[in-house]
Amino acid sequence: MRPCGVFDETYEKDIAIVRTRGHWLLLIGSLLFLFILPLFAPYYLLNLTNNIFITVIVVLGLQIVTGCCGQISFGQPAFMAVGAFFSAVLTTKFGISFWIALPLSGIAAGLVGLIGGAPSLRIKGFYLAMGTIAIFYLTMWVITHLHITGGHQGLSVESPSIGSFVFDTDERIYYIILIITIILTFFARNLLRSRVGRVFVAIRDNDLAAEVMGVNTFYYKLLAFFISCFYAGIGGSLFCHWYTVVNSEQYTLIHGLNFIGMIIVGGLGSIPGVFFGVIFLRLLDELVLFGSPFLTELIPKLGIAPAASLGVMVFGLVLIIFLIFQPRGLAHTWEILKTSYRIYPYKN
Amino acid sequence: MKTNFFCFTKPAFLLVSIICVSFLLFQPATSLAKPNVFPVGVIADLTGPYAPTVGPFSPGVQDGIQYINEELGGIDGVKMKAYIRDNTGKASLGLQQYTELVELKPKALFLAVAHAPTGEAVTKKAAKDGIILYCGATVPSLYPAENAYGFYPLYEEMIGGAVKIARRKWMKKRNPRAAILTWDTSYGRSMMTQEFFDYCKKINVDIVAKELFGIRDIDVTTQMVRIRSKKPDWIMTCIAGGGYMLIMKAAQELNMNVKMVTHVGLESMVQVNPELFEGAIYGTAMRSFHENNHPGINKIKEYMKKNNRSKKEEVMFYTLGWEYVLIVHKVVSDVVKKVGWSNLTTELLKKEMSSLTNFMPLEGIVKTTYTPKRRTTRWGLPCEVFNGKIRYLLDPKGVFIELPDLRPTKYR
Amino acid sequence: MLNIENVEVIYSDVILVLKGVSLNVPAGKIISLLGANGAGKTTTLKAISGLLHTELGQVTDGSITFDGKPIHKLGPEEIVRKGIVQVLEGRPTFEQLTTEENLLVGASSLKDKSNIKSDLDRIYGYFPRLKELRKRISGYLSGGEKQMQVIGRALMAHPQLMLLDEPSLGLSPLMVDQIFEIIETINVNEKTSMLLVEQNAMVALSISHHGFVMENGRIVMEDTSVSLMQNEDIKEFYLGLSSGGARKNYRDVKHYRRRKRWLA
Amino acid sequence: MVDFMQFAINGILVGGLYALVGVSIVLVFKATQVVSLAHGQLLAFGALFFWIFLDQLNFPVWVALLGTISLAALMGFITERFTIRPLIGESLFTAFLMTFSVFMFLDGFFQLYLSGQSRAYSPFLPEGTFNLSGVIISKGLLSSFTIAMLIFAALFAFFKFTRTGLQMRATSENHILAQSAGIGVKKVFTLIWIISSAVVAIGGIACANVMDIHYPLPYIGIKGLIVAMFGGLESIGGALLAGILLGLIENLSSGYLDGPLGGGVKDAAAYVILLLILIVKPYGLFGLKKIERI
Amino acid sequence: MARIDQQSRNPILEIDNISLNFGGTVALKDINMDILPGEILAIIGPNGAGKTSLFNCMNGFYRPQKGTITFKKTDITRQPPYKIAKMGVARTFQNIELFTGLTALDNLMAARHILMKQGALAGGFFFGSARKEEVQHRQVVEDIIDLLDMESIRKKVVGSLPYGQRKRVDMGRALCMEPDVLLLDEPMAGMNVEEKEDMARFILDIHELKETSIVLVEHDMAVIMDLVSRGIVLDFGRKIADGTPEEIKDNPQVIKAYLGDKFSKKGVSL
Repeated sequence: MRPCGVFDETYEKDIAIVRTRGHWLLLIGSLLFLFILPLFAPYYLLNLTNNIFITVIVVLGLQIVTGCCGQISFGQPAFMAVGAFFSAVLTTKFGISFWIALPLSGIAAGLVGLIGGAPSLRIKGFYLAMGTIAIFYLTMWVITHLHITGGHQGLSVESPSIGSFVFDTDERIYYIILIITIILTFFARNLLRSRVGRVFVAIRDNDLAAEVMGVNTFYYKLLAFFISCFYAGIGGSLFCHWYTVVNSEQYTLIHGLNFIGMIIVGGLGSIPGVFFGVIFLRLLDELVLFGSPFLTELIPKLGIAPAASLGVMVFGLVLIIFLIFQPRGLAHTWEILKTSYRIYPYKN
Repeated sequence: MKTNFFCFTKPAFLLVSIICVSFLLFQPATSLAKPNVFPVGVIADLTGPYAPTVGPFSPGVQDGIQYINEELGGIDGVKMKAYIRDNTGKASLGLQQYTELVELKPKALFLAVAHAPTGEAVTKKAAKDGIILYCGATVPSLYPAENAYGFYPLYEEMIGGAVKIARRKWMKKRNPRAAILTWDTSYGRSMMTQEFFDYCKKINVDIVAKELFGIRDIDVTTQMVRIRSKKPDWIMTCIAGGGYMLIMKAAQELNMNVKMVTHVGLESMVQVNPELFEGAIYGTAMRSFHENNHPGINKIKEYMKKNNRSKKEEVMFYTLGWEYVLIVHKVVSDVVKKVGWSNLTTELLKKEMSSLTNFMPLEGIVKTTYTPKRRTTRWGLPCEVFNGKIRYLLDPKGVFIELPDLRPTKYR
Repeated sequence: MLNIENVEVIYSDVILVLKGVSLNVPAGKIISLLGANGAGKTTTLKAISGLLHTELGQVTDGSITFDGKPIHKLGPEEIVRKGIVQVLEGRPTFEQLTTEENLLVGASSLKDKSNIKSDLDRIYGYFPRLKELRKRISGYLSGGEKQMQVIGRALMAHPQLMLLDEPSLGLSPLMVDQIFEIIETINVNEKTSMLLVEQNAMVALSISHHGFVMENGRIVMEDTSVSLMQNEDIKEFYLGLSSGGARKNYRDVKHYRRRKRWLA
Repeated sequence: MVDFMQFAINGILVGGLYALVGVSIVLVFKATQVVSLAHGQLLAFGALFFWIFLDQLNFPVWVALLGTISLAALMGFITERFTIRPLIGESLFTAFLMTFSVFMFLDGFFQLYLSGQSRAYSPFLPEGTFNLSGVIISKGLLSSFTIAMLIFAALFAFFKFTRTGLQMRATSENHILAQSAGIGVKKVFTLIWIISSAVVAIGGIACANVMDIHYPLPYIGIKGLIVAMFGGLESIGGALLAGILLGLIENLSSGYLDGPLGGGVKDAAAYVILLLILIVKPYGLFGLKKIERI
Repeated sequence: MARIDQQSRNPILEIDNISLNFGGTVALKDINMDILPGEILAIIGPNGAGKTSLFNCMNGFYRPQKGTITFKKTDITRQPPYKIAKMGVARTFQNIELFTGLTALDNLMAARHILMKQGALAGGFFFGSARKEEVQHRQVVEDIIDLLDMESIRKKVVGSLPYGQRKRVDMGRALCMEPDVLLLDEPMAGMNVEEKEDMARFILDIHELKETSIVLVEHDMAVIMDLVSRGIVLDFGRKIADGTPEEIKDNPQVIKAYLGDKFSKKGVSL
């Protein structure tokens, strides 16, 4: 549904992402807002934003492979870990600059991801999902049993720097994270409206028909895994340099399950959905986090630790509700809202 | 035409509202005059694999604060208040909670982090934010130290203390043979250091096997079979909760006659199955709950009773909670006494903290010494399970001994 | 006994497959339902047996009554309990089960379990071959044997009405002969009514009493079997020329588009 | 050789428990084509209920067991009715995600109840060991293994000789055909969830008896999934064999590879097996290969 | 006249003696057939005769146990479907296998895949050449949309389209691949007369404009009589007739296959 009164006169215009003056204003406005955010945002909010953006990067990757290409992967945290450890090892053991290590760690994670995608030649759906769980554990096993990664202890990492300027505070590294998130979002959005993206969706919706159309499905599945894991690797690398510590315990299967939850809540196959899903579930986490001390005061019998249990409980409940009542996620709700706003006062 | 107009103004409207919201988020900083409350933070994994050990930390902090507020009149009349967060074993959540606690008004100057990966992640930040960290001692970045102080001796030092005493009690002519069987995690592996091995060698204990098992394993027989072939006298381990049961049950089933040599993690399991752990020797840094007439322990027990704490909370981390707030109380009181509330700085607190010597609160439930170079205490208490009960070794009244210094060599 | 009135069926909320079908099956008779592929014969059967629900289809209009009671809202297992059993197209069997187990599954709807033994013997009476194959895993049976088994399984439920969907499909002529003879015998012996869907029109008409012809979701012809067999149109119909010479040639359809617009 | 036997026997005994968890997943899959992750939680709750009955309320063992089974069956029933049933007609993958959501949801309650503690049963199975010329067999493990085998025997008998069992087998092959034969498929679904929950609850008790009820207990469910897939999702016998094989392989690999690879091989072994199966024989040892038709 | 003309040409696709079994059942047995360039060929036969199996062999889904399939002088018997598609064999499906999550337009654009060159990186940044390529192919796709009267559903997600329109999208998608051989599996099944007329018109237009060889599986004899130049009849996986529609109509074996051979035998007994 186009905004009313907007017509596309050329095909270029028809395939544009940003099409009206209003859109441009909105886009520039929100970018501007994001860029000045550290000037006034409290520490806590900034930390949350950093966290959200890194999660967005990782979940964007997952969206490409799972939401768009239909190959479910629970292994995303492992690929994140590959990126993080690769980057950490490069910077600390080999003295390579962060700026080179960042893309390299993405590529490294992508290559490991190819191993994760290899079973997709013969299996799909649930079987593949189990395969990614196996890949997850094996990757983590290898990481924790290598010497160079510091094993279980992990490594301590330096903050990135340009010359003498060190990105060592949350507001400084925020800009790196923000810019990379924007680039990667832009990339993902474009990918999906171009040839490769259409093929991904084709494979998801009907892999046999896609094959009849001349799509080498295995190649594209691998490509989807590569891109997805590239995103995860970048996210992992950013995460470890923001954190300045990399440790295998930061990447658990639960994270992978959470990521899947995020794309379900956000809406499978939708890029805005990634943002919706990540922000929704993150804020829910925060809510639980803030709420649980009060809850403990209210019902002392719960003990001091309901945050963790409430967290998963609410997460599970939200997923159940979404799967039953809105399987297409928040992105779909958003579309409905947009449409009804645009055709107001008519009803959809 | 009308809707067209809306299309155009909507983004502008949104922009304005975003800016409005952002102003709401903006709050001016406050200065530190004498505050109404003195907040202390706690981030711990109160759920997760280490929870049986770490969990009681939070009631310990709460009860300790209650004691300080009720009986010691707070810190110079200022009541203490605990902000406790469960990071559920996730470092990312821990970091998030850290930022939340940092933004408290007034700021929480002390923060206890019982989750090692979180501790590592916030060490550098805490130095910048002017916060004194009190955290688990496995953190390797603790030694360059920044603002971090350790809870208790290193795990391997506590085990080292136990080995030391066990060696002293060893009667046979030959060297005792010890096998290591521990979790395949950073915590479990913390005893697998060269320093620890060297120390064992130095005191003539032969390490004959080094085995690992997974935190979710339901059977350790394979490892035990290999260990059995080495005929060990002791099994040394660094685990928590059910892991102890798993090991000793397997040893029992394989008809092995071994003693467990470990650290305080065992204490919570002794009451569950005393026979299984008969003869086990472990090192701790705290007085044990088995004592009935120690005034400090009695005080603690009084508060436990008052707050309906259960038997399962009678473990070291509970006492550790007390120690934490008592140290905070002592350090802040001393500094405030010297310079007053308005001149209270992190630097001064840190200086005071680093010169803490043989601090023994509550008639000596614990003995703490910090130096600028070594930020963990080295005082420990060796214990033994004897006739199903816990008793102190060396001196039945309990005397703190100096544990072997097993810090990584590069940080000495 | 079975009355279908003006039934409309829609699949997935969009595809209208039956457009007002009416037919009736009197007690104890064999009725054939003929028609080309996609005419809606199988859909009609599924509408009767309640299996439509499993394929996102639903009866949106009209009524199906059995012995005067409406059944189109019931679940398939309840309809079976009322005495209507469908023999699905393509002879599907439970391939991992043995022949005897397959037959026993057919008795699932029976409350009374005491007669099952004699029921089995009755089936083996009709199909002696099945008795030899009792312990064989049915996945390995031949087409004809499977067809016997499927009919036998349906009989186990003591149906008053059997819906047979293309029993001759893919069978050799000799086998077809046998199967249809048995169907006729069953009809005579058990007084079971039959609704027979067939593409093999002549063989179906040869054993049935009455026939309906379907096209495009509608009944277009109805008569006794004998007169249908003599109808010249039937032959024409089966080669797709039912509407005779008045039809417009597809080649003469108007092309609205300027052809030159599709250049490549 | 004694070492080998020791590894092998312990592997088999533990494998029996894995098989029990695996078979419960197989049961649900066979009938409904849904792969359930929720069984990990049903297992944990089974173990927890038993602990409450046995150690909190001090009921005799058999009462506790009956109580546990009925509560677990109730949980299975509720899970099926309120989460899986509304998804009939949706893709199976949605159902898989649903079981995963249920897993998370229940995990919250499980953790809330445990609040970080672990619980152990007071001994209710025979204790002590047998010594077979150097190979030592734990009576506790042996009796849980025996119970597991008895349950398997009961399952086999149930499916082989009872009418309901036959109907379930029929349903598992072809839903539409089963309906046309007069089987109430929905009823079968519910029933199968109930049975499978009861089985997995017993598996949970057996596992918890060795490893205590604590936080990672539900993740045994993943081992169960591996077993189920190894055996080929549709085969009860396959689950039995696969469970025992998995236990064997885990123990042997850990027994002989821990040294050269630096420990912790056991955990990895299961996943290596899983990956190998997926690549080499995606439908498991006894799974049915499906021909895709267009 | 027309037949002589066609015989003089070399077949574009040759099927040589192929047999296909599933487990024990025979799906195809010793089938021989040729597809000539620019002809419209019908494959007919009762249910289960093996028509769809034959299609599946032609585009690589099934690998016949025996025999070879040659397309443009290359052996494609053991090629994967995507390679065969790239060589120029497109097909539609009996049960419409569309990409339900994409719009009609994107379904068609997706089919241009084999003719487009941009990679993931170019696509992701959408600069110069990739953008130009998108627009170029969009123009071709728009022409096909125009031809098939799909303007109104261009931006609709195909999952929400009614049956008849989905069939069109399916056909459009096959056309977008600019194939040399177009396999249509029951293009008119379940359609009413008007829809059938539309479809017939499309088929004729495609044939005339592009000279594509079209093979269709169809049941409606009227369609076959009017549209095709040649028909092949299958029964039980065997070819029982090959010839012009008129020849087929009068072939006794065909009549037997459709009507059953018991007409005489049983008919007498009644």
